[in-house]
Amino acid sequence: MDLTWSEHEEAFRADVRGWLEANLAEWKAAHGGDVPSGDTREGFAIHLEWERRLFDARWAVVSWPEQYGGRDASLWEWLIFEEEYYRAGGPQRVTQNGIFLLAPSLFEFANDAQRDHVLTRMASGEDRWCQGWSEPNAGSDLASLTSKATRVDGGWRLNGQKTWTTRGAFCSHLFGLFRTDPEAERHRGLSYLLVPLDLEGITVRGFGRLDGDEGFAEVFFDDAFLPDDALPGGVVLGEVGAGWSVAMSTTSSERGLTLRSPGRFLATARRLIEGWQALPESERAERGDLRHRVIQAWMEAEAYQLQTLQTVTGTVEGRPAGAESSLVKLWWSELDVSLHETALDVLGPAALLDGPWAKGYEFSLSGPIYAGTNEVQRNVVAERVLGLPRK
Amino acid sequence: MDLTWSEHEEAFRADVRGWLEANLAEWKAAHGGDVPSGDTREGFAIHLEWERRLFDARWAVVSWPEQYGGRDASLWEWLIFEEEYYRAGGPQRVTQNGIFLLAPSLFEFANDAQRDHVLTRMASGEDRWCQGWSEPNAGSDLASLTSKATRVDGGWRLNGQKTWTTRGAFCSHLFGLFRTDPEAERHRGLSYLLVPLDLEGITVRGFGRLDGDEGFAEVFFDDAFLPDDALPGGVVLGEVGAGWSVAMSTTSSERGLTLRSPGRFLATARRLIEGWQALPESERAERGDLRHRVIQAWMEAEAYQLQTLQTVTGTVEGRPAGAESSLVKLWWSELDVSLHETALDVLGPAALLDGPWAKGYEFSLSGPIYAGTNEVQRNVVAERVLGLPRK
Amino acid sequence: MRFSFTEDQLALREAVRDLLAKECPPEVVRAAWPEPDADGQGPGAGARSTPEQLAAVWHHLAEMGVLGLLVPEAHGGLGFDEVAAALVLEETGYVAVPHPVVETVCVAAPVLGDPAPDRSKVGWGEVAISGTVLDKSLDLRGPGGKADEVAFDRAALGTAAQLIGLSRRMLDLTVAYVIERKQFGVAIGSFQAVKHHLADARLQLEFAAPAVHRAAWSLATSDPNAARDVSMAKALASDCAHLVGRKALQCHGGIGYTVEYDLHLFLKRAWALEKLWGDAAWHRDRVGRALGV
Amino acid sequence: MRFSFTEDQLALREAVRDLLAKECPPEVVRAAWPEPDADGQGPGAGARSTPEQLAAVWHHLAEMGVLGLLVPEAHGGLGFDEVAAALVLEETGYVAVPHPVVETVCVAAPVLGDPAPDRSKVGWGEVAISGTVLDKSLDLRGPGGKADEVAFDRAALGTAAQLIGLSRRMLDLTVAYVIERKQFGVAIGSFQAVKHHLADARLQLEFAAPAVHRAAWSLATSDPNAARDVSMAKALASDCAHLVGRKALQCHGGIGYTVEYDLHLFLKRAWALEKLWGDAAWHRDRVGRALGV
Repeated sequence: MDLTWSEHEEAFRADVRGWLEANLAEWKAAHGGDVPSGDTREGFAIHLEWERRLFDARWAVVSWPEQYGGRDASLWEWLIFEEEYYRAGGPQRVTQNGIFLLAPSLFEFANDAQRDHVLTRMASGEDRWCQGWSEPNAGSDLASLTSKATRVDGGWRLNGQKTWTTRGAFCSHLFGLFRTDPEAERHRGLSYLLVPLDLEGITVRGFGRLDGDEGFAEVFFDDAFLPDDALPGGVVLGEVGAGWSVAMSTTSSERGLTLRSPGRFLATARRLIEGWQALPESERAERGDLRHRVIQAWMEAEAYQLQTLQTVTGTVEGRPAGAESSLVKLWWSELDVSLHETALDVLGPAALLDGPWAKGYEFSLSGPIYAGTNEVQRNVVAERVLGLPRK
Repeated sequence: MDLTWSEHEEAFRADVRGWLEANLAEWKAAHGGDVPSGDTREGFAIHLEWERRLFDARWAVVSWPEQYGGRDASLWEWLIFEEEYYRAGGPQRVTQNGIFLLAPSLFEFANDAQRDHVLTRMASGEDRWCQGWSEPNAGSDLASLTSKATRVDGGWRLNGQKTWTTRGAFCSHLFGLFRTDPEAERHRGLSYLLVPLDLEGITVRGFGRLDGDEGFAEVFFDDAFLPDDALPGGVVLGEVGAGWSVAMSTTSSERGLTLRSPGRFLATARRLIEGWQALPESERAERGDLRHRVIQAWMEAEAYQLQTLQTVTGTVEGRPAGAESSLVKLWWSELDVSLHETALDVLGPAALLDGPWAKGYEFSLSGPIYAGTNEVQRNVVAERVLGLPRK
Repeated sequence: MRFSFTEDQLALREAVRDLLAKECPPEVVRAAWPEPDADGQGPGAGARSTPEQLAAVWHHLAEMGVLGLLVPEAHGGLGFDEVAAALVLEETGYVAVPHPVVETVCVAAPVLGDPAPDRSKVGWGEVAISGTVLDKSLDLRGPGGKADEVAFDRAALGTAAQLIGLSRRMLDLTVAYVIERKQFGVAIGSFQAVKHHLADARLQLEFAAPAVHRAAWSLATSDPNAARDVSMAKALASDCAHLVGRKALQCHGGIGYTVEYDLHLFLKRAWALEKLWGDAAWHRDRVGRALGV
Repeated sequence: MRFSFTEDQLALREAVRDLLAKECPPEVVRAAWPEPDADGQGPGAGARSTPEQLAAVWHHLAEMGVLGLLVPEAHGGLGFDEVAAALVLEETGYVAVPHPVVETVCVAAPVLGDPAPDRSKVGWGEVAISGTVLDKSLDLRGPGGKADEVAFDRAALGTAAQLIGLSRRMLDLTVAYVIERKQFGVAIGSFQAVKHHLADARLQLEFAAPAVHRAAWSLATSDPNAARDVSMAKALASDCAHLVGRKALQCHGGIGYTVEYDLHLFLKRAWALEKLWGDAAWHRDRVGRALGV
């Protein structure tokens, strides 16, 4: 066991920190200090500028190969990057659905032409990818989706509707599952397609989220023609009909580390502690119940960090985690809610009406719902980790 | 709305309190002050003396008709009695399974001869009744029980095994369900039988509970012959084959008020508060989290009292509660655990090793299990109170 | 001992319930939110009624006398007590009336309608017409405000009653949704996890509501424990609404997370009321002081 | 960065695990409880081994060198560090070794085996043979005891490790039971409520265990945050064991509530260890002080 970072890793950390110090304040200042949420039309554009700045300095996708704009960083370095990024107060990553959800599938299943075309443009923000999983009648039950892609001469004819596509109204491309074999049921007969959103017959309608931002979109496919050569290397990722297994490799990264690194929660916990410390002494003395909740929230964020270090050690040494990723999703999503609930109780009624904690709270409540509800995750833990009977 | 007690009720309260003051200390003193648990052989006998004392003063079964040793007390008076009884620190009622579980069914289903014979002897402790519901393979799933009663000339032939019969090793009679129609399945073909335990072929084996007391028994029926005239009025309660509905009327009272009146929890909450107040000032200042738990536990006990008053008003005015009794069982059983957990945290490690709170804690943990597990109760609430689909 | 309501109280509640069912559907609540932006976005997006319909709710309540419900008949009110007020305010919570009902019914009207000469310079009826005016003229919000203690307790009680109503509404919405919504080929309400979430919600409601009704009685009879009882009611009702809201959102899944669906109208109101006039911890602390804990 | 164990540490754990699986089944744990009374009743009732088998566990651990695991090789110990100790103590927790292992391994042996002349009057090996003697000769239990801070932290760490082992055992027992036990015609482990109880238990274990391992590393390397890290470990491990115990008992139903079944042997040990060497609240408070909260 060695819980210290190497000199090389410390140097990497210093680089990240230095760059963020030099650039973050500047970018914020350039936009009047108070940047709107990246889930609004206006804020999305400003955040894309930030993504471009990250990309130009090769901080956008540190763990990717250099040829696609990355640094070939190790998992350890990626964790360090995340920790520094959120500690410095770095903004949300509006490109994350492409980077964290589509890219792992591209690395695993794409042909060279697809990789060469898509990855760099995604990392730079030139193309903006949103995900097309859910449909109005297929949320937790993803296998029941009905959007169709019918094979026609030179391409596919798309019909159906996707929903809950995060930031879909601001994106240029969609990746998602379509039923290519109408005879096959549930997990079979699905294909993973890469779809430019500017095709004729595709309508994107943004709609409001609990926190008021236009963070979601519905995407309607009305006999839209998707040509095979809409993208170099073709529009099907993996084999036709093998969409489910391609997608599952993606949702498994979604649940795991990449979507919510421990650095985010450590930063939030640190801000919670600062909020507590800012209370007048007299008030702190009266709220002993709250003090214990603040400490507990910090410990849970720290425990997430430690469990991650243990898991990453296993991955590096060739012991990959399986269904345990469901435990990770349960932990961070419930931790995020309790960090924000505690903060709102610390800050009192005024904080509820406005400000980052209120917004963060509303967003945190989506954690136990998306990427597989926590009810589904608990089933997975019981059945696949503990071995209880499926029924 | 009128949340005050009438003069008549206040007088009743004064009577109860006066009698308890005059008798309780005396009975305790007569047994060296420290009476062993009524769930041990020795303690059971001492508690029976107390029951006899209650009976002689007509306090054993206040809500029963006078002819069986009661006072025809109203539901309100019964609540007052319970409140005073537990406030004064009255001991556990070792006859309660008969009084609270069998008696309501007797009042509803028995013939006069059965009532005349059984009720008074039960109230005085002359006969001690235990319940024979559960079997090794029929706990939450009561309808799956297999103990048989076969009709023979002049009586029934009993075979099978009951278990979890509280204080069964010290009792003289058992009431319970037996399968009288071997062809019928599940809820059908069961009969509710009244069984003296001294019959040939019946073996009672006491066994230990988590808290170390011999509180449970297994009862084995090995071709035991139960004559029709073993009790005046016969040994079948209600119709042959109608045992399920007779039993259900009993388990519904088990879940509801009679088993755990609010007075018990109010008394426990008051003792918890005294425990907190006895801590040194400096320690109280450090344990603000615990202070809030103490207050919360008191509020929940008080809320139980208030919900009871509202329910009893409804009952008195002819609006009986239905499946809501499951909510009551959930509330008191989880409240009881949290009262005791909080007390153990207040009192520190020493309290855990011995003393009434440790014993009470162990007992409280059976609350969410017996009389229908809380998982089953939550199903009942969802399906019968909220109307969710059974499946 | 009789822990239930009089015919008069129940009749008043029925009348208010019928009125609000008709006049205050979710579209009216949404009309109190900011208008959507040019792209049709923002928290007020979705089906919304006109500003006139929004204003009408207030006028109907004023006409029915509900706003002066606690003012003695001799001074132009209905002369009901806090028990009736709690029943009525629960109904206003159920539909999330987007007007300062508690501030008016519990605080301003009784204070202004009080016959003591120095307080009755303004007729309560005049003020009750416009909640906005009232809200600015009196700084009564939150513990430590300037209202006298009874007014504060009445407001905390009224807020607790609204939280009970909001909890009932969120639970009703959710029950209807989980019966309707199918996943994996069955109604999601048939999953045990969903059942247990909603049973937990119902459980908290079952035991918080009587505490609110008792606090109303304690205030109405000037019981020496009234402040303690109000605090217990507000603490339990706040925690109840918080839990019910969490369960409701979780059982809805994604749709509950959108502004076009109605749930958020009730959820956000509950979040605000949870903390107003003292949050659960503040009131628990006050109960503790009353108990010597 | 490498958050896992050396071959040596894992080999030691395997050896201890194998030994205890063989020498310390539940019957041996029960043998440490008081004898049943004349009616065969009492908490020690059930299948129990002889006093000799009970004593043998201690001697085997002593022979293997486990009791002197933290003592330098130069002084007759195995010369391992706290990381190895945490792994081994987790195993002793898993089988609920009914001897004062933590007190010996973490406190007495290192103190007595320390080369400083004033402390080494007694050889640690001599003391380690009898836990009872040790227990009485040193008053080290609980916060505020007389041990120096490192000894206290080592004991808290060792207790946390045992609680992790106990949690694993209670979870394993329960998983096996709910797969076996049938009600309503199916294994009760197929009910979603049972699944979610046990998923919750597994969740707490997943995140408490690394905190214990990290605290061991911090002590082994005399990290300036060692005291904070130990407190975090003990707080999380105590709460974990408490929750796992509750879930285990609930999922067992009635049988878990009897002394003849094994669950209570682990449950009661967990209850005791939860509170020893500082309970969760005490340690959370210490973490808070370290954080300036």
